[in-house]
Amino acid sequence: MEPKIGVFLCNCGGAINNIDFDAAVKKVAKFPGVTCVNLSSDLCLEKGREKMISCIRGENIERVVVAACSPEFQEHIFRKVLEKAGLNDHLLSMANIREQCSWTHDGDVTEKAVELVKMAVNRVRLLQPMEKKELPVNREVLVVGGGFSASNTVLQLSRVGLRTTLLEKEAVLGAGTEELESFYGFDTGSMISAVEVDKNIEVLTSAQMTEVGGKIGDFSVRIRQEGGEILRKYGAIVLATGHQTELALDSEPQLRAEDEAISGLNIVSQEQFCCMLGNSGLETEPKTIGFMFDFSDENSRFTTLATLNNALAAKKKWGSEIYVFCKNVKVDSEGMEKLYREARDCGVVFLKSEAPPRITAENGRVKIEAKDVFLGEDVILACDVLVAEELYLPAEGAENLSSLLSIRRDSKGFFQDENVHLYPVGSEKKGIFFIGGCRGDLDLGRVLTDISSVVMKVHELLSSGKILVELEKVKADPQKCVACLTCIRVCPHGAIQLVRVDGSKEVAEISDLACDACGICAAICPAKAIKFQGYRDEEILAQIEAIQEL
Amino acid sequence: MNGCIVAFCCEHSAYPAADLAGKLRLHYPENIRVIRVPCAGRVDVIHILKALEKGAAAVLVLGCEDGACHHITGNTRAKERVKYCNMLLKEVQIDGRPVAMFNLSPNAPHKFVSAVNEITKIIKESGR
Amino acid sequence: MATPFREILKTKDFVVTAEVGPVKGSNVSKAIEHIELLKDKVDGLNVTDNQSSVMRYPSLGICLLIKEHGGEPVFQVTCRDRNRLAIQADLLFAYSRGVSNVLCLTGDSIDVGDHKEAKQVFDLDSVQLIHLVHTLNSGKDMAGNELDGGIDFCIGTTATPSADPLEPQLIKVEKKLKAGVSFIQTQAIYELDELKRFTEFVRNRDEKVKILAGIVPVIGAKMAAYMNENVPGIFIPQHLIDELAQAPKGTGVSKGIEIAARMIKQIKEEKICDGVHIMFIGREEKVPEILEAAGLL
Amino acid sequence: MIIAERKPMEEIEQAMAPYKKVLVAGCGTCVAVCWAGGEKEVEILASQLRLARSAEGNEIVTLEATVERQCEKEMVAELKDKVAEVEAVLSLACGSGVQTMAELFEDKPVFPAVNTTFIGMPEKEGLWVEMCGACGDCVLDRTGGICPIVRCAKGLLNGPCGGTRKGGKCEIDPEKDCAWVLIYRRLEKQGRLDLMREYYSPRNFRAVKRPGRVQAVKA
Repeated sequence: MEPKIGVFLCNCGGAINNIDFDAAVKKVAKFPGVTCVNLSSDLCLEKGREKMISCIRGENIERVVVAACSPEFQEHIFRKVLEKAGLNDHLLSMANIREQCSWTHDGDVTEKAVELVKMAVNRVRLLQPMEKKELPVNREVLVVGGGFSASNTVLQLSRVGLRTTLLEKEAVLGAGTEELESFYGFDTGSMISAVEVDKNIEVLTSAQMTEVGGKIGDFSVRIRQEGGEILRKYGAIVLATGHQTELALDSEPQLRAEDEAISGLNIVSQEQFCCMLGNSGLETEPKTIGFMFDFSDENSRFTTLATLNNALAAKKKWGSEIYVFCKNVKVDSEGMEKLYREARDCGVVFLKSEAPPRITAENGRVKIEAKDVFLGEDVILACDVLVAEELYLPAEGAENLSSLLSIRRDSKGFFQDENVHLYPVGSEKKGIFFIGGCRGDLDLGRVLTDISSVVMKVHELLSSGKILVELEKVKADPQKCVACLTCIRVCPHGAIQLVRVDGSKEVAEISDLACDACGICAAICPAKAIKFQGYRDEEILAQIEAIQEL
Repeated sequence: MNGCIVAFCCEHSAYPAADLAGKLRLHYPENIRVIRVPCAGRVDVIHILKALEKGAAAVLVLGCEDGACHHITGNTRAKERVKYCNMLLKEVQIDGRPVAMFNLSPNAPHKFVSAVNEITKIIKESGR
Repeated sequence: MATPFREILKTKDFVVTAEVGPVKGSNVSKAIEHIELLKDKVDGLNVTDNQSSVMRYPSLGICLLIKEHGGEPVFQVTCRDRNRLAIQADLLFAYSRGVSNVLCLTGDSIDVGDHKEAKQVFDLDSVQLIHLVHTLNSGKDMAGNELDGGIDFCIGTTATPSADPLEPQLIKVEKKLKAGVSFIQTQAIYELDELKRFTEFVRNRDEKVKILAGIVPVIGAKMAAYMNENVPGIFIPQHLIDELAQAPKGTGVSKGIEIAARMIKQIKEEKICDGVHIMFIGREEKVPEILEAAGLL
Repeated sequence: MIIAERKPMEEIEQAMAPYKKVLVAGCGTCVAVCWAGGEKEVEILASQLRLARSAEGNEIVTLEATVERQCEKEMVAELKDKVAEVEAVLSLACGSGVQTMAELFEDKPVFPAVNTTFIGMPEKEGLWVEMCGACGDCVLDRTGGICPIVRCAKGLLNGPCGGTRKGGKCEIDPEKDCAWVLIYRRLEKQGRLDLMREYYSPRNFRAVKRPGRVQAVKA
């Protein structure tokens, strides 16, 4: 039996002036199934909505079409109206007669408006009610990694009352944070001890994930620790596995020193130089020090910061002569300009050159030659220590982690495909997040803000212990599914799994929690088994049917 | 529906771009009918073929820019399907050019207008 | 009448064989020319069997012509075109007309030839073919029936010393040696150290078998690139291609001959293997020049 | 599973030329899984056919149906009324489905719309490769689970042939791996290279007396 359809037209308080609404109302009234057509000028206001609710109740209308402004603008408001009127809020279809009809064409557009309404009516006639339900989710969070970002995340998560597990591959926490300690005065020691003592945080060291299954709110993770394997359940997973650095010397051919004696010389990384600064028992304090950056890696913000800090520290401690070779100094983040001026004031010499300097050995000291841009000739400098440029690479475990979680990586191998919708911390799988070095983001300031955004996101998802979803919005019909696995391979959000139904038959099952309602699976299913409520084939083809003549 | 263009517009990019075109009162030919889809990846080959059967002069699939798809692979899938449709039409000696895909972002109403104008030019050229 | 190939293998320390390619048609005059030219200059004349799966005058026909003209033919049999009945029948016929040397090959696949839609047989493969000839030599056919009038073929086969990866090929060579062969004519050789490794491999498994290095002169760099790409089992190294590229225009053929002769001389002097098998299909008339340049005439 | 590929459109159009009303029948099992003849492909083919014919001004009416398996008489029988209404049937099933349909409805011409290619598996989404030639005399135990009969271009039992390309690729197609190189690598990894060193006598090509019949024990 045809459902009763109510059409509500709105002339947006006169803003839609090139539609003859009277003629439109007459035409719309003739569409099959339409029992009442109302014209109003303020549907989005309180008054207009009250009238709508009373009309829906009065005429006991079963489907609603609203022909007004763009659904992007008002759809959620009209859904609430339906709910108030006691109607399932999915049974609404909108016709955009304002932005996409009246405002973009001059002259009378009544006919187009009527046809847009007819399209909406055809679609609403087929819509089915959708049940909403709150599904329980596991409130525990797994944080992978043991460095600065990971520890801070677990601390802040525990502060908002979420239990977390910190998984660290090495035997001890806080590896690789010495550099931060000396530069930013972070007391990493106390941070690590705070983590260990916090009752909300369970620390698992020299432990690794071997298998990850399930979906947001119900991840099942198999963890291997000293021979034993345990299976744990988590609501969300945060990856903070950091990065690794490699001296740009060995990998960059043009930076390679001409003769082989270079290996014996004093060429160090920023971190090693930091330790040299820290240890007081150094036999000979280096008299002249060379720094290098911005040759092999364009966004060298992190290395610039490290160089400026190290140079200043070395100047104060040993008063040695310091020369910095660089293409240019990028001071675009907080406090860098001040540091740069301070370094120049106390005598650090900055030499700008286009091509990377040639490095050779000269009786036990490092000889650097570079063509200075301003002087226009070669500058040759022999120094005791050279702090070479470093390349930032993903941590070694990144490869197997990405296959474990079947998550894509960007062209350089860092997590989080270069997709703007995933910034700043999301991944294409709901419930899996990344922060810090593993995302190729090395700027400490940004890492701190990311940590708080991850905490906020996880809190929003899991703290209430349940997530409201529309049940079976996208469903694979077990009778029709031939388990060809195409949808499982195609789903960008990994929301589909193969499940056993009544004992023997295996079919695809789409998880309401993990599904992001894109419909790619519904389009590609060869057996047409997947139905996407609101955008089923019938509902799309019905809109095409409605397009008569022009 | 002779001479009409059916445009499948992705909720994340093309539909808001069309709305913005309206808000800025940018004008484009009237014979276009927009069908809102959650992602360009939802548009299936059968939808495009049925639209052509109904007499549509052209079918536009409008999705996010490459690499900026809200659902990661939606726009690339849509591009593959449009190419597949062109091949299916070429197989039966029908000009496939009126079935086309354009990429745009939500803040690019001019791209929406230029897509509609370009497809109108293609319709004239292919004489449908 | 030429001395039987089997005897030559026993007595001569450097055996030389060449190859005659039948034409696509029934005019055998050219073949006869080549036979007359080469029959006294080489110890054995191979006749290809639909080489590169291109339909031509049958190998057996040319072998009989060689016999008539007093040469020593080597009958090449591939498994692509005939099933086990036809092969056994051909072998009986060949032996009864005095052809007593057979080269057992798997044969190129139909796809590289000029009848690309034909059904390929491959009822047997080269190793099974060797076993088949031994069975016939013992007086029985493949189904175990007694033969009325047996045969006694001198059996040879091929190998690809420059294959990459090499180990699977060596396993196949081992199978062929276990089946029992008197001589091996290898695919085209361009790196002599590959040949050395191959000969050493064969010698520790079977001292008696004679190894003849396959020599295919390359006439020009473009030809070399073409052969690398399209001719199965050919791997011409880059340094040879560069050498050919430097040869001035028009001297490609003589450059090819010069390189071939140089290799043959080196093989002979360093006694790397027991002889050479010169394959210059389409330019058989140039073979004497190579022999001369290599000091074999 | 059985892999098939849709026939070129010219062939299908030619076959359907004399008819005004046809049934386009799909199969819901193997050909659906390999995107050749499932319900989705039935819709697309029917629509393509209607578009082609209306462009020529010679309209065609198409009925569409997809049964679970077209190689089962009982399932194909469900299409009885639809077949009665049409002049011909265009079947997207594999060869055995088309013949079941033809056997059941002998009064109506039945045309195949796909070419059945081989028994295979998906290498990745959308790409299927041949794995088994249904030769009736399986040798997989001797080759580390890689079938030389169909995956070696010449079906050799004592491979490889002399023509393998650099890197262990097949003589006829540089994209395809030489089956015997794959077998060598796997047996070597398992330490069972003696299997490859063993001599295998000529195969029994009549293991299945074509056309084959398998009679199950009447339990």
